[in-house]
Amino acid sequence: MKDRETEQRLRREAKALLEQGKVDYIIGFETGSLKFTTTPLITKDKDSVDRLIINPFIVNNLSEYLTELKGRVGIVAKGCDNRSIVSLIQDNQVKREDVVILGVPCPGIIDLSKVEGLVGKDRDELDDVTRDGDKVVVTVDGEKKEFPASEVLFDNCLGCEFPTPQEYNILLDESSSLVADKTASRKGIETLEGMPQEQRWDFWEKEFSRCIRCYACRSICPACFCERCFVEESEPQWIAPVPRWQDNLIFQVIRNIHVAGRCTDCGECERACPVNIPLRSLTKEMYDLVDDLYHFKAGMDKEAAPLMTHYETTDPEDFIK
Amino acid sequence: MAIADISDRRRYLAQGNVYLPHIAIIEKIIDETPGVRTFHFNFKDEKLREEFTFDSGQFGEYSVLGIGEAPFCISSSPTRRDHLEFTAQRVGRLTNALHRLSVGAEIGFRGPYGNSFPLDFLEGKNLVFVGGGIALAPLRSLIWNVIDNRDKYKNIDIIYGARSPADLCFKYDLDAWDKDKSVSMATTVDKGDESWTGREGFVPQVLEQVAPSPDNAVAIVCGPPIMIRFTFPVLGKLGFTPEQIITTLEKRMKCGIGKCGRCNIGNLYVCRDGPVFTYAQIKNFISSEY
Amino acid sequence: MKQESEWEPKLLGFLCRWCSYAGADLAGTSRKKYPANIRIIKVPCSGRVDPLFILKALRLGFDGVLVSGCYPGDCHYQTGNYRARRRMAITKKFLEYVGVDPQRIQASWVSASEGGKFTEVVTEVTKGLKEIGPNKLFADER
Amino acid sequence: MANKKINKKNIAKLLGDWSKEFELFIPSKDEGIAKFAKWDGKDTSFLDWHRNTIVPPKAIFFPPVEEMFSFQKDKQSYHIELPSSDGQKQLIFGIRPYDANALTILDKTFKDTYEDPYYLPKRKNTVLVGLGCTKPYDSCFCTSLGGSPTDSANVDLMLTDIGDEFLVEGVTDKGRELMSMSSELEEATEADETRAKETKEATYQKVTRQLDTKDIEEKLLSSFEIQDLWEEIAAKCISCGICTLLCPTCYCFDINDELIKDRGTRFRSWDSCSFPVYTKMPMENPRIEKWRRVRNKVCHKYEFYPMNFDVIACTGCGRCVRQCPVNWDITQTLEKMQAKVQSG
Repeated sequence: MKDRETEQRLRREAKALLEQGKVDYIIGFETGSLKFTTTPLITKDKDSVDRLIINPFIVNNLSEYLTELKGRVGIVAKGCDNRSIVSLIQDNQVKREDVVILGVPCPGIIDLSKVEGLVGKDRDELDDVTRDGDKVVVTVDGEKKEFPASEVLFDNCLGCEFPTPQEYNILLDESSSLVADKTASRKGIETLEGMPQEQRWDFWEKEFSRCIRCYACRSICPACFCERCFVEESEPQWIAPVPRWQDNLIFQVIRNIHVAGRCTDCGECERACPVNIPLRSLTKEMYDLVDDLYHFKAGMDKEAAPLMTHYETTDPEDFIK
Repeated sequence: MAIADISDRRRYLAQGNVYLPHIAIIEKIIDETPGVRTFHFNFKDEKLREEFTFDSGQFGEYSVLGIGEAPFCISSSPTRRDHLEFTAQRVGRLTNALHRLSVGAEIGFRGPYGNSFPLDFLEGKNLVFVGGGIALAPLRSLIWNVIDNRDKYKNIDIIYGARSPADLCFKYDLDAWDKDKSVSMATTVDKGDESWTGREGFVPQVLEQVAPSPDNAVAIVCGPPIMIRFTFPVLGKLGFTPEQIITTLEKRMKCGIGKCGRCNIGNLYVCRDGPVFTYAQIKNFISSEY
Repeated sequence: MKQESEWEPKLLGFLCRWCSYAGADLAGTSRKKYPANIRIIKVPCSGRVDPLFILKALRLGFDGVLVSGCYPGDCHYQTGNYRARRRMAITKKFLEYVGVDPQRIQASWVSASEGGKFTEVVTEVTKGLKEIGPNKLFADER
Repeated sequence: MANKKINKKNIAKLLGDWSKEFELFIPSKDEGIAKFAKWDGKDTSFLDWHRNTIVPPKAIFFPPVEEMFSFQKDKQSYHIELPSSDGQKQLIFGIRPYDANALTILDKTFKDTYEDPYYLPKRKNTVLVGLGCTKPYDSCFCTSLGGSPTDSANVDLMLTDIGDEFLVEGVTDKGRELMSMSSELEEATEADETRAKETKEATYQKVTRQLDTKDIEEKLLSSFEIQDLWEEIAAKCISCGICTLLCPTCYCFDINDELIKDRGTRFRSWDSCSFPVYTKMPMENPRIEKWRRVRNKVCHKYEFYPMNFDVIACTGCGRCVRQCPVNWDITQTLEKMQAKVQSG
């Protein structure tokens, strides 16, 4: 119900922005072509803003599109997306005055794969999935089943620190409360950390043997904004163009180093991966690592220097001989 | 119009596996410009050396084994067959490796691939060759071919240009054609230097000045995409119909045999259906895909 | 096949030309003995070292990588070594998490006058690499 | 030969009989990823979960990475060696009709002008045992492309779910030979045939997604230069390779060498027209803009392929729709294009 009100307000605001010429584009979500899915809506047309929606499935991090659109953009942003936008501003990829941020306080997004796992049915076989506060109600074959939200939200949502956008032009709703489950959010990492070193490497060998080099992780990541990626360099050729696990793993390690301090743990890389490589067990580790080492959280302050271009004389160096 | 038929291309179905290169040996290397070299080569296998034939306009896939493979046209003429030639500009991983080779080195060669210039169609016609930079390579194969069968063709006009005098390729050919009374030659550079006494100006402009007649003529154009884009309208203005304009195109290629996908212009694959096309064949797609 | 005892680790050193490379030079001219296991690449600054270089070295079979630069505050380019410090920190820690023994990725500050320290660092790092054995990380069968 | 049937409980025995002669592939899950994998001699769990695999069966004939040849450099000379092929006969069990159809479409490219020496021998050595679909996804649209979820046109042997059993139809000689290789098959009754017919009709109706493919080639041709349309269509595409790499009819590949000391290998590996580098030349890139790449992808499937081979290079399997992380939907795209062309 609350979503419906937010949605109405969003449509009004978006329409006004376009009508008043304050923005050239609106980026938001509309109903997708498959059951429960939503899809990005990128439009210049003031009539199509009536297709904008807010619901528990608005998963994409829309800031991905900011660097390729010319002109001013009104963009729907959840907490993590909002930080990605700020991070792009820090990196001079986007100008603050060119974006009108329509902030959506986010109570966490429903991970349909988890729902599928819990009820043993594919998403298109479900009658309905609704969010009701701390619960998610799934209707299958006419029968309602209730699950705690913490069981069906995306792992990264469970670890979300800032569900409500901090940097916005319009906040479409009051702040959202968390359904935090930090332990669940770090489950994959904890399991890995419990393994001996060699076993961890073996784990990643196995995972990256499946990689088909679709580069969806890179394509969907707002922090991967380079026009030309190191993997496509041929002189020197850093990464073998033949998709072997070794080079797939190097690619992903370097990608993580490149997005260190830019990654907001939006989880899009892992969600996009068509072969289920647990990429968030890498990105979240890096996210926590830079927080531990440098008390840096990506996209918190648009005036802050990007993590890796900056230094403190007091940075830890206990590892240096 | 008689662009060579697809069945022609099956002639050299290499020993069963089309992807296997033949080993060839570099016999001579000529520095054309600071970044462009012509390689003379011959097959290691003597039987193949005897039996190998090709037509002007066809290309091969050349390997530096361990580095990779890339397509280049065979730039020598089938009428001069003691060796084969190709010309490569140093622009990437493979061409860097090629340029590091010296005489005696082995390379891989697959081919010849693609169709060729339609000699039957050209016979008895006035020929206008328009070339730019390194793209004289495929034209040169045909130019020597027609010069070696001079009585079959009418007038021959060659308009060739490069960015600067230092960028002119095949200077030995340009000199020879200049001296050949049966050929009329216009060489131009975008910008000359102190010692340059010849023409200045872009190829399409020079073409407009030379203004060859379209009567019983065919224009054969090859150059960088930017030159091609500006040359077609000039030819149109001079009265050449799309059927009277022939070009040979270059695209990124991997397989060379119409499978790997990347060299398409619309439904045509440059490697399989070309590289020689009439403007009529490609005009629907060329404006936005080339 | 080589006996395990004959195996000698291969260490790749990226040395800043202003400090550590000069330090290595000094170690040589003052006839200090350091293990011949190190192959040295001179870089303009420790800040030049891209984490990719480290991964690539391990991928090509080096058993360890040492990045060595000027002490904090001494960088010829003012801040290069500070940036290197952050990069090395996250590279080393992150790779440890992924499953690379941290001994394989080493960093040091060695000034132009520290021929002795350079000798010590290389000796110590080489010793560590001998203990952990050959780098088989990228081998198809380990 | 008359149709037969097999009880689902006896599938493992049937597979066992066939595996004496063939290397057997079945739908299998590796870390949750459904693909065709070698049968381990007992697993039939796909009977419970199999709707469609994420990785299409083209991967068996045209693997993500494939050695083309290896070579040894000896002083200045090269010795080239082809990978050894055991010529092992293969059987794919449980292939869906639209994926089998996709192989028929792929054959055309790999046979065209020059026969592909890697794909075709494997294809020749393989028998396809189709398994009719009973539960199409909401992303499926095979019926719009002349297929049906239970179509037997492109397989050797076809199985149709009739409850506790499968009806087994021999389609080709190879398929009928398979039937004679196992004693697990029983004669099908008239009632079985009727049930199979009912399943086929019912499943056909379950495919709800529709795409009008009438005159689509011509419409695409006339939409080719409408840049606004293609920009709008491409807007949300992120240029990843999922839809193409996982497409059962996409065949683009890259060729690369690897060299370790004096020993090298040439590989081919899946490539995608979604990637900007796919067409990148040193000085130019004809499809650097996203909308051009999206246009090429769509036109290749629905315009260029039909121009070359008289068949649309899409079987409506819906993988591209289902796996796309931004829900870019080819059926919606084509609808939008058709609407635009019709409105002038």
